[in-house]
This record gives sequence, C-alpha cells and structure tokens, in this order.
Amino acid sequence: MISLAHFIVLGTILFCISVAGIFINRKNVIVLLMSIELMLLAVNMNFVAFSRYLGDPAGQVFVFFILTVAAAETAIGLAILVVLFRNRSTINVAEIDSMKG
Amino acid sequence: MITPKLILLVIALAPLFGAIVAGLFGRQVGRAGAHTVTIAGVLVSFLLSAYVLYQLSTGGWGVFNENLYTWFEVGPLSAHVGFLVDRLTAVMMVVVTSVSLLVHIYTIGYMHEDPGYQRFFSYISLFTFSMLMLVMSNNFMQLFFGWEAVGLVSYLLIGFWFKRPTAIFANMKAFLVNRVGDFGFLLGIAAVLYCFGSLDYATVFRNADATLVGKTLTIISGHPWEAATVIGVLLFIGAMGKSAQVPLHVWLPDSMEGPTPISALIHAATMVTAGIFMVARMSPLYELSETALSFVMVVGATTALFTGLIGIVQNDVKRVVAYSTLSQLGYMTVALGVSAYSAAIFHLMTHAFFKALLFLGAGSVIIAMHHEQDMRYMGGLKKYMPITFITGWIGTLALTGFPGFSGFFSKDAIIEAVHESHRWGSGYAYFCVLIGVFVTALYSFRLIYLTYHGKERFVVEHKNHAHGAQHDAHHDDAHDDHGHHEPGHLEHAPHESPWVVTLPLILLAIPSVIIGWLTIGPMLFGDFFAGAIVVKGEGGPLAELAKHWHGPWGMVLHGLMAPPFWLALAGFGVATYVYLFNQAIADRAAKLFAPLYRLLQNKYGIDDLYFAVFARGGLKLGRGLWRGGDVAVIDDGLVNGSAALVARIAAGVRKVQSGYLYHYAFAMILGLIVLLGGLWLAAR
Amino acid sequence: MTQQVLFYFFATVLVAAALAVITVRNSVHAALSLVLTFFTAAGIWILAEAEFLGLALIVVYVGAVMVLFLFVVMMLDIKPESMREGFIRFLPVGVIVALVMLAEMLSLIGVKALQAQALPENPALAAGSNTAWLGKALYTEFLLPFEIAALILTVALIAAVALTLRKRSGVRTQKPGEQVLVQRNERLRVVKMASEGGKGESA
Amino acid sequence: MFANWPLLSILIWLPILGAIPVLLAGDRRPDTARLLALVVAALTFFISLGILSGFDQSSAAMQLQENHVWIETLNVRYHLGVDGISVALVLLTTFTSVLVIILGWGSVDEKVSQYMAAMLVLEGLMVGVFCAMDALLFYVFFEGMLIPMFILIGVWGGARRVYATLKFFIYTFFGSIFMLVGLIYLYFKTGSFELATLAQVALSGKEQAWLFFAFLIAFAVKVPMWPVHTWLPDAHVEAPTGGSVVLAAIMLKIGGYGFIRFSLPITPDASTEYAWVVIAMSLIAVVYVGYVALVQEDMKKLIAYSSIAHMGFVTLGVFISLALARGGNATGAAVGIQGAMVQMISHGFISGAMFASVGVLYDRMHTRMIRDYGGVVNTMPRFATFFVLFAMANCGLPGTSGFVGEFWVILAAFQSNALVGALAAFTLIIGAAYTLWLVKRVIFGEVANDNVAALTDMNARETFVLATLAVAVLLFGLWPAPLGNLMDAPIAELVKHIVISKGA
Repeated sequence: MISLAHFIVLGTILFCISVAGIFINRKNVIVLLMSIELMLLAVNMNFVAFSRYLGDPAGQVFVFFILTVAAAETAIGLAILVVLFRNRSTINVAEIDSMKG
Repeated sequence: MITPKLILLVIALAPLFGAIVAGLFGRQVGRAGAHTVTIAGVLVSFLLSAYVLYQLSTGGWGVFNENLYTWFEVGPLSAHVGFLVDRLTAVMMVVVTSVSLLVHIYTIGYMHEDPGYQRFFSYISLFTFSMLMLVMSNNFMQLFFGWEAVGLVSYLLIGFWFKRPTAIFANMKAFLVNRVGDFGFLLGIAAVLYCFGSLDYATVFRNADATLVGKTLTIISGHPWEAATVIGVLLFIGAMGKSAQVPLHVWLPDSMEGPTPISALIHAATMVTAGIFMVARMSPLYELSETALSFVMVVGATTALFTGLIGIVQNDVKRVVAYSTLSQLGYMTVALGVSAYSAAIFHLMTHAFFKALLFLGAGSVIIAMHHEQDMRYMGGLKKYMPITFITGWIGTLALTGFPGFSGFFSKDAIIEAVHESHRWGSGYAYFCVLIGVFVTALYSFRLIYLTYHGKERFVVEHKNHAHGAQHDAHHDDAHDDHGHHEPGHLEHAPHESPWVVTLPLILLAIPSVIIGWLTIGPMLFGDFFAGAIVVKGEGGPLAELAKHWHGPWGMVLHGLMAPPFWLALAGFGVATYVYLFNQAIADRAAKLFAPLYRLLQNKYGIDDLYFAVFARGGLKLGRGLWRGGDVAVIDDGLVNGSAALVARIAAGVRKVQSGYLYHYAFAMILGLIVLLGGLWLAAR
Repeated sequence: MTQQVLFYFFATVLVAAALAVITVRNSVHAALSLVLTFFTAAGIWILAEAEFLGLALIVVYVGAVMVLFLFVVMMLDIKPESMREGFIRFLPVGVIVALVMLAEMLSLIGVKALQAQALPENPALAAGSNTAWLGKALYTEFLLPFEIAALILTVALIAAVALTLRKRSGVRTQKPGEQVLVQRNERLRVVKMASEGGKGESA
Repeated sequence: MFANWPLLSILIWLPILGAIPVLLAGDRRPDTARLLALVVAALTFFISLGILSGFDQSSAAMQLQENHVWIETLNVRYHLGVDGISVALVLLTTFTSVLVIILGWGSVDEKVSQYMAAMLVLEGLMVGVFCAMDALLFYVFFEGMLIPMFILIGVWGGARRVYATLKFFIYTFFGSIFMLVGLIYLYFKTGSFELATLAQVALSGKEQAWLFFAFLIAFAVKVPMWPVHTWLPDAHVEAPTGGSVVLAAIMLKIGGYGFIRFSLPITPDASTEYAWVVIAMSLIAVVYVGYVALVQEDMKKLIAYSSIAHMGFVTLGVFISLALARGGNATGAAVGIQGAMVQMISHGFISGAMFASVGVLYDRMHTRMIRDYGGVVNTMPRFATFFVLFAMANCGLPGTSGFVGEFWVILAAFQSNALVGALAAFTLIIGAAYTLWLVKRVIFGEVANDNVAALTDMNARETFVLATLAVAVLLFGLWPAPLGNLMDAPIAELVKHIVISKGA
C-alpha cells in the first residue's frame, strides 16, 4: 500500500538529482534548464502527494500554477538562449561572462 | 561743581581725548594742532594730579574709592571700572603726568620732520591715558586692562618706524615677553578671585589676613602650596614681564629701536615701573608670604647686578642707559623684596626723573650727531652742547648716588634697608646691591666721558656744493635709516638742540637734585603711605632706619662714611682713569678678560637661548604637530583614509560578481544547504 | 499490492530517466529522457489519483515545453564536445552535494515517522471525479490566482516573441497599416489623350 | 502693535522667501539682485532689533513663542521661542548677514543673484536653528543650513573647492547622524520632541552616557573641537570671503549653542561625568592648534586655526561650569557659561572681521599666501589700522571683546582646577605669537613687492563693514554689561537645572 513517504522520498531523490545536474554540467545551458524543470517536477510530486493525503485541493491547484509558471519560464529561458546564440554564436556558459562586475 | 570724581575723570580722560583727536583727525588738525591738543591734555592732567597730590598729602581729601560704571556682572560677582586714589596713586599720577608732559614737549623737537608726527603724539598721550587707568584703578580687572593697554602702546611705539625690520622684530618681541608676564599675572588674578570671590581691592585687602592665612592652593595635585605665596609669585611674574626683571628682561634693550622720547617715557619712567607700583599696591597680600618676598628680592638682586655688568660693554648710548634702567629696576624690586615698599616707590620717583633726563640727554646728543648712536664716534661734545652736557652730568651724579642728589637718598635707603633685613637671601641681595653701586658708577661715567669728554672721534666735512638742498634731503629720511652715511662723518658741526629739547632737560634736572631733599622725610619715615602700604611685623627694615633718622643732612653725612659712597667713588675713579686719561687700558682689559667680555657682549646668551628654544622650538613643534598631527593622522589617516578604505573594500567585493552562471548557481545551492543545515539543527 | 509494484516500477524508471537527463552526452537524448521522466511522473500522479494533473502534465508539459526544448536544441547546432569538458572535474563534487542534501532532507522529513500512515479515503470521489473536484476548487477559491496565471502566460508569450523577433532585411513583408493609408492619386493617374482619329495605325 | 505678530517666523522665513525675488533678478541684473538682497537683510536685522527692544531680559523663560502642529503622527511641533542666549545669537546672525551681503557686493561678480539668494537662505536657516524649541525642527534647520553653505563653498570657492565642500558636508553630516539617533531614542522614551520635555525626562546613567556622546560627536564636529576640526581650515581656505565670514562668525556658534541647549539640560549627569573629556579636547585645541596656527603659510588657514583655538574656550567654559556647579560654586559656573557665551559673540565679530580683512586683500591681490605680502601699511594705512585692531582683539587684548570671554573662562577654569586654568591662559602667549607674527609679516616692514606697492586703500563699502565691526568689537570690549545682562537669567536657570541629578 503506497504511503505518503514513498512519494516524498521519490520527490527528494528527484530534487537531489536535479541539483547534481546543475552542478555537474557547467557549460550546457540547456541541460541547466532541464535540471530546473526536473526540480520543479520534484516539487510538484510533493505537492500532489500532500494534496492527496490531506484531501485538500489547494495542493493540486498549486501544481497547476507551477506548471504554468514553469512553462512561461522555459519559454523565456529558451528565447534568451536563442538570442544569446544568435549574438554570441555559442551557449557555452564559460564564454559568456560579460556581466562581470 | 567740581567734585573729586570729576577731577579724576578729567585727569584720566584728557590725554585720551588728546590721543583720539591727534590720532583720528591727525591730518585735519595738522602737526601743530596735534601737539598742542595732546600737550594741553597732558598739562591739564598734570596740574590736576599735582592738585590732587597736594590735597591728599595735606589731608584736604580722604582716600577716593568709587566705581564709575559696571563693566560686567554675573550674579553676585561684578567687575567695575573705578578709581582708587590715595597718596600712593597720587605720587604715581604726578610722576607719570610730569614725565609725560616733558616728553611731549621734547618730542616737538625730536620728531619735528618725522612723517608720523601726529600718530606719534596720539600714541604717547594714549600711553599716558593707559598708564593713568592702570595706576588709578580700584580693581584687578581694570589693573589688567591698563596693564595690557600700556603693553599695546609700547608695541605700537617701539614699532613706530615700521619700515625698519629690527624695529618691528623688537616690538613683537616686547609684546610677546610682556604677554608671558601677563600670563602669570592673569593666573594671579584668577587665584585672587578664587580665594576672595571678588576683584575689588577694597574687599580683597580688607579680609586679606582672614582669608589667606593658612589657606592652601593645589596647582599640581598632591602638593598644596600656601595661597599667599602662589598669589604673590604669580602676580610678581606679571611684574617681571612688565618691569623687565631677569628672566623676562630681554625685551627692554631691544625696545631702544623705538624713538628716544618713548624710551624716556615708557622704558625708563613709567611703564616699567608699573610692576613696582603693582607690588607696592599689593603689599597687604605680599606681606603674608615670606617666600614670595624673598623670591622678589632674589630676582631683583640678580637683575640689579648682572644687567648692570652688561651695561659696561655696550657702545650704543641708548643701550647703556637701557641697561642702567634694568639695573635700577632691580634695585626697586630688591627694596620691595625686603618689604621696604615706600623706599621702592621713592626710588621709582627719583629714578623716573633722572633716568628720563639721561635718556632725553642721550636723545639730544643723537639729534646733534644726526642719529649717530654709537659712542665710539662721539667725544668732546661738551663744547658744542653745554646745556645737554651739564644736565647730563647732573643726571649721572643723581644716578650714581652722589651724596646730596636724589639718587643718593633713594638708593642709599634701599641699600640700608637690605642691610637691615634678615629675610632669606638678603645676604646675597646686599652683596649684589653693593657691587651694583660700583658697576653703576663705572658705566655711567664711562658714558659721560665717551660722549662729552676726550677727543672728538668724528670729523666734520663741510660739503662745498649747494649746502641747503643736500641738507634738507639728508634730514628728511635721516630718521629712518641712520646708517646711510659713513659713521663718524658729519655734514656740519654738532650744535646745541633747540629750546624745545633743552627746556625739558633743565626741568628734569631740577627734581633730579632737589626731590630727594624734599620728600625723603615724609615718604620713607613719615606716614605718607600709611593708608596704601601695609608692612607686617615691626614695620620692616625702614622702621629700624627711622630710629636713627635725623633729617636728610644727617643721612648725607652718615652716607659719606657708608660703603656705597666709597664704592661709587671707586667706580668713578676707575672710569675717570680709564676713559679720560688712558684709553688703551680699556682695550687691553677687554682682551685680557676675553671670555667674560664676550659673555657680556652677547648678554649671557639669554636672547639667543630664548630665540632658539621658544621661537625656533615653537615653530618646529608647530610644524611637527601640523604635518604629523593634522595632516598625517587626522586628515590622511582618518578622513581621506576612511574614503580610501571604502574604495578598497568595494574593489574586493567586486570579484564576487564573476559573470559565470554556474558560480551564481553554486552560490544558490550553497545557500540552500546552509538553510537546510540550519533547519536541521533547529529541528533536532 | 499491484499498486505498490506499479509504484516501484514507475519510481525506478523515473529515477533512471532523471539520471539520464543529467549524464547523457547529447542534448537531444537529454531532452528525450526528460520526456520519459515526465511520462513516468504522470503515471505516478495518476496512481495517486490526481489524474487531471497527470494528464495535464503530459499534455502541457511534454507536449509544449519539451517540444520547444527539442526545437531549440536542434535549431542551435551546439558543439557537444565543448559542453562536456567540465563534466569529470565536477562529478564528485556534484554527487557529494546531492547526497548531503538527500541526507539532510530525509532526516528532516523523518521517513520512519510517516511510514505507518495509511492511505486515507480519497475525498475526490465525493465530488465526482478528481477533475470536477479540482475544477470546483479552481473556479471558486483560486479564481484570482488562476487569472494571474493566465496573465503570466500571455506576458511570457509576448516576451519570448519580442526577444527573438528580428527584422530580416530583404524580406518583403506585407504592411497592412500602410496599405490602408494609400491615397487615390498615389495609385491612379488620369492622362488626357486625344481620341483615336488618326489614320488607323493601331491595329 | 507687533505684540501678536509671529515675529520669529517672520525672522526665519523673510530672508528665505526674500531670496526668491533676488533669484528672479537673474544674472543679467546683478545690481538689482545685490540691492534687493541688502534690503531684505536690512529688514530682517531691523526686525531682530525690534525683538531685542521688546525682549524682557529679567525672565529666563522662552518668549515670543509660536507653537503649531507640524507632523501630526510623530507629534512634531513647529515650536519657536527665544530666551536671552538665543536672542544674542539671532542678533549676531542678522547683523553679520547684513555686513556679509555688503561685503559680497565687491568680491562676487559672477552668478551674483544665486550668491545673494544662498546667503539669505543661509541666514534664515541659521535664525531658525537658534529659535527652534522642538528637537526635530532644530535638526531640520541644523541640516538644512549645510546646503546653502555647501553651494556657497562649492560654486564660488577657490581651487580645491569641491574637495573642501564635500569634506565639510560629509564631516558635519556624519556628526549629526548620531544626534538624530539620540533624538529618536528620546522620542521613543518621551513620545515628543519638545526640548522642555526632553530636559525633564528622567534618564539612567547609561542612557545619558550614550546620549551625551551622540550629542558630543554632532556638536564637536560643528564647534569644531580638536580631533574633528580638519574640515574648517580647508572650508575657510576655499570659501569665498562672504561664505568664510558667515562660516566663522555664526556657523561655529551652533556647536556651542547645541551643547548649552542639548547636552547640558538633557544629560547633566553624563556631562558632568565626562566633562573631563571635553575639557581635555578644548585644552588641546587651545595649545595644539595654537602651535599649528603658528606655522601656517596661508592667512585664512592661520585665522581658521586661531578660531578653532578660540572656540576651544567656549567648550572649556561650558564644561568647566558643570564641575563648578556640581561643586556648589554656582557663581563660578555662571561665570564660566557667561564667559563662553560672550566669547562666542565676540569671536563672531573678531574672526568675521579678520576674514573680511583677508577678503579685502584677496580681492586686490588674489593670493592668500603670507609670503606674497609685506609692508601693506605703507600703501593701505587705513586698512592696516583696522587689521591691527582686529589682530589685537584676536589675541584677547583688554578693551576689545576678545578679552572678555577669555578672561571669564580662565577665571572660572582656575576656580575649578588651577592647572586647567594655567593651560587655558597659555593662549595669551601663543595667541599673541601667531597673530603678531602674521601682522609683522603682512602689515609692517618695507613694501615687499610691486603689487603690494600697487595696492589701493579700502573703498567706502569695505571701510563701512570693517568700521561697524570695529565699533562692535570695541563697544563689547569696553562695556560688555548689556550682553551679560541679556544672558544672565537663562544662564542662572541653566546652572540651577544642571545641578539636579536626573539619574532615574
């Protein structure tokens, strides 16, 4: 019988994987964005679990909103990426440091 | 109607009025107007002072002590401007106004072509006003006002020929040294206020014994000093500054840079005696402290002897007289030291006349020699200037204390008094005072012989071309720089000064002789100063002298046998032999005692010491404090330093913004971990 | 019992796919493994009786976002090898950080504490299906956030377009605005000509 | 008929509003700007004389009070009032401002209207500072005053004016922040900014100590006291003549006024306990700064340092009286504060006059270096007489107002501690030293160079300014009683107040 713990553990694992993801590939912005998507997924997982176990729709509604925000965020992220690529012809993070203080 | 208050007001304000008119409206009033208005003012003041002295000495008036207006009031404590006139003040007023009147008349001759004529007259009558305010004041505040006012005027007068660098250096030096004295004087006044809570003479003197006996003041915490001594010493420091006693005497010789009339008026007769008058006036306080009085005596004795010695080696006629003034002031201070206050005042009075006479005589010689002041280029003037010569002799005889002359009575009384006194240090004082007589005789007669007797050490060139023009041109700027023609060469033979110069000499010569006879009785041994001067114990040394006092004649006869007369005679003998008959001895002696001669030549090195230590030392300290303290520590260290610090910190922090995305991501995660760690710790 | 088996199956696939996302060399493969991750996540959500969200996830996320990803990845010819250089150097650090976080979170949640809790009866059934239950909540309590979410989406849309729009030179595009403003005399010129009377040259 | 008019507000806002028409006159019509400014300043001075005549000198209470609500929520009131001390300082402000504007006619020739407007606004704000009875209102005026001064030094200044004016502004601003914190703390404790309530509120020893040091820093910078004084020489050297005169004559007094209005009444116990700190700093100011003044090459810097030394006397007088008051010697305390107050007023005249005289020389020779001068007396005799008079007043010669303040402070200082008195009296020597040396090098001696020879004596305008200041210096030197009586009542009241301990 699946208990709340299952979901939460799964959520945490996903979260840690996405953190590792951000850590590991330093240079590839796209994977970075994907890791962020993964992180959001982990968060949603928790939300769904709690909403299911507390019987409160708020959790699921919130997931709904997270999805919209995530979608918007990815759109903007990729748009930036495209513009960046168009100007710098590279998306290797190491070469993009013009924002240096 | 004429009330004493009105008379005293006129006495004080007449010279002031003259000064203002001559000073501010000099051009409008013109030269003649300037000197008439000032001389009129001083004349009125002199006549009224004489009247006041007459009234006071014949008992017509009581002691006058009244406040004119409140100067400043803080709760119960209030400072007024007011007059206290008793016999002591009256004597001083007469001395001041008479000498000032004669100097005014004398100046007409001395300064007649000087461009600053009106300015000079306004200064000397302003000086007379300040001196009168000082003498007539009835509280410490006004005394200090007069004290500094005379300092200011002496500053203005010494630096009268402001084009001469030596003059403006001398006047600054005079003012600063006076200020050092005033520093002590002000602290003395503060001590008086601390002990008595009031600045008026009346209240202070009335309960002097009650308050001061046994009272102590702690200047430096831990060792309390006797209040009376503290007040006495502090006030005397002021007197040392003003009356040029040893440590603070350096300014008087330099003040000879000023025109001769002021040397006579200020640096011989009046200002320098202010210190003596002040100590005499404070006799009720001084009598309560043995240490203060012995301090006064020792300082006076040292001044009397050692400045006299310097006088012997001086070649400038005015400097010789200046050092003689220093020495005579030493005598007066010694008299004060042995509580013979009336003897000091008496000597002050007689000295005022014959020293003014000597100075004006020297001035007349300087005019004749076209501002040549060096005695080595004079000699044999007695046939050119008979009046100046005779009055010069009278003055010198009075100065050296030749029996019968006024100097003899006053100086002898002091020497006797010192002999009688058995205060600590009176032995040393007696020694100095005695040797001083010999030294005085030596340099006085040296002065007379070098100027008037012997062969003429100057040559008169009769210029053949247009005599008149050259003469006038020569005269105009003669006063400013007197060295422009070679020393010892004169355009025309020296001639006797006009009556305006010689009349004062004669008028001064008369009191130099007779004043002694007339006033020694009442002043020293009578109760002339009863009200003003208080002497503790059995009336001090003068009371002893009074025991075997039988008239001036008795004193003259007694004087003939006393050691001072013999010493004076010895001095006279040496001077006559050396400077009249055998000039070479003087040079050989100078070479023989070369180190002593050089020591005296540069005045024991005190001037240079002061200059090096205080002047240059002060500048170095100032520069050190300014460069080190202000600029380095405060400005660059703290102010600009903190600005630079902020800039450095900013540069450091800037590196965090590296521009790499993963650095920021890493920072976020690090923050997350820290947060979780914190929660984890909190949860446990 | 089957639910448990199903859950564990889905969980393992999910974790594997997630790991693949971050480790695989080629960005396209990473994107595809992310698609797989979302699919399995949707499965789990449906298992947790949140069917609407699961399906929404597939429709919205996988459908739109992942397609966008793939579109962008393929459009930008990213040189894979330069993307990997930092991989080895930072692997250990990344793993350690992940594990530390995992340990912290798990200990925070206190896994054992929640173990025993049984599955409470699902309230969604009372309101009919999960979607109905969700819809009621959405349109009553959370109406304002809902509108705001809509607003955010439009803003994101406009922003994305504005960012990437560029005027390519040489492209003759139709400008309706200007077309409307054209005046008659700009396009039409009446020319006065004599009527045909000549000697019949025009044939 | 003036009884119910808000005289104090008029006195504050007339110059400030009067500055607007002056500004409107614009740079094309400098003469109208100058004339208008003079009219406004003269009017303000006339009104302040009216206030003096109607002022009841016997009572220590605040007169001509105006009390309106200003910020409702914070309970801040627009509360004005004057007692003896404030009237004296207000009069000094209005008097000096008239002279400064007249002086400004000659020395300022570009952007004249803005100069005059800034001067008038400065005057209004300074009068505001002296009349404010509400702590926050005082603070607003205290800070507001910096702005016109910042502009004055910044625009019409010398070569390094930007550095000087920034330093001046930040220095004072840094100091006043601490005061603001103190005031806010007091607001929380009492719920109001009224000076009267702040003076009555009971404060523990530790609170008072903190508050005392907060006020000390703010006012020490303003006075300026020894460690925080380095802004003054720079500000003076770079300021235009008028700005320099106002800075020296009035702005330094606000520090001293602040001590008397804030530190003493609000934190009497802490002030007494830490009085030795201020006394030490003042004595250092007298001796240390005196020596530093001795070696200055720039005339204005020398006079700036000398005014630091003279202001050292003010703080010495105020804090010596604390020890005396607590020691039961009320007269001594009153003498101390009275001396400090008179010293402030007289220093206003003297240093104002000294800076004006240097300004006269600067207008002709455009240099402030002493070595460029020498023998000025030969070409400018009238100026030389005034300069020597003011120099004498600067070294505290009796008969001039410079002596009165120093005399009473030294006497009071001696009563509490003889050594302090001695150190304070040291100024007699060092003060005379640097002043006379300046006079010797600049005024006396041969004509140094040809541009000194080309100097022309003062014109009517400059003579008028220096003559009025000379009369003021001599009048208060020979007869300071009216000034003393004016401030007698409030000082006695203050002495009674500081004796009672406030420690809760």
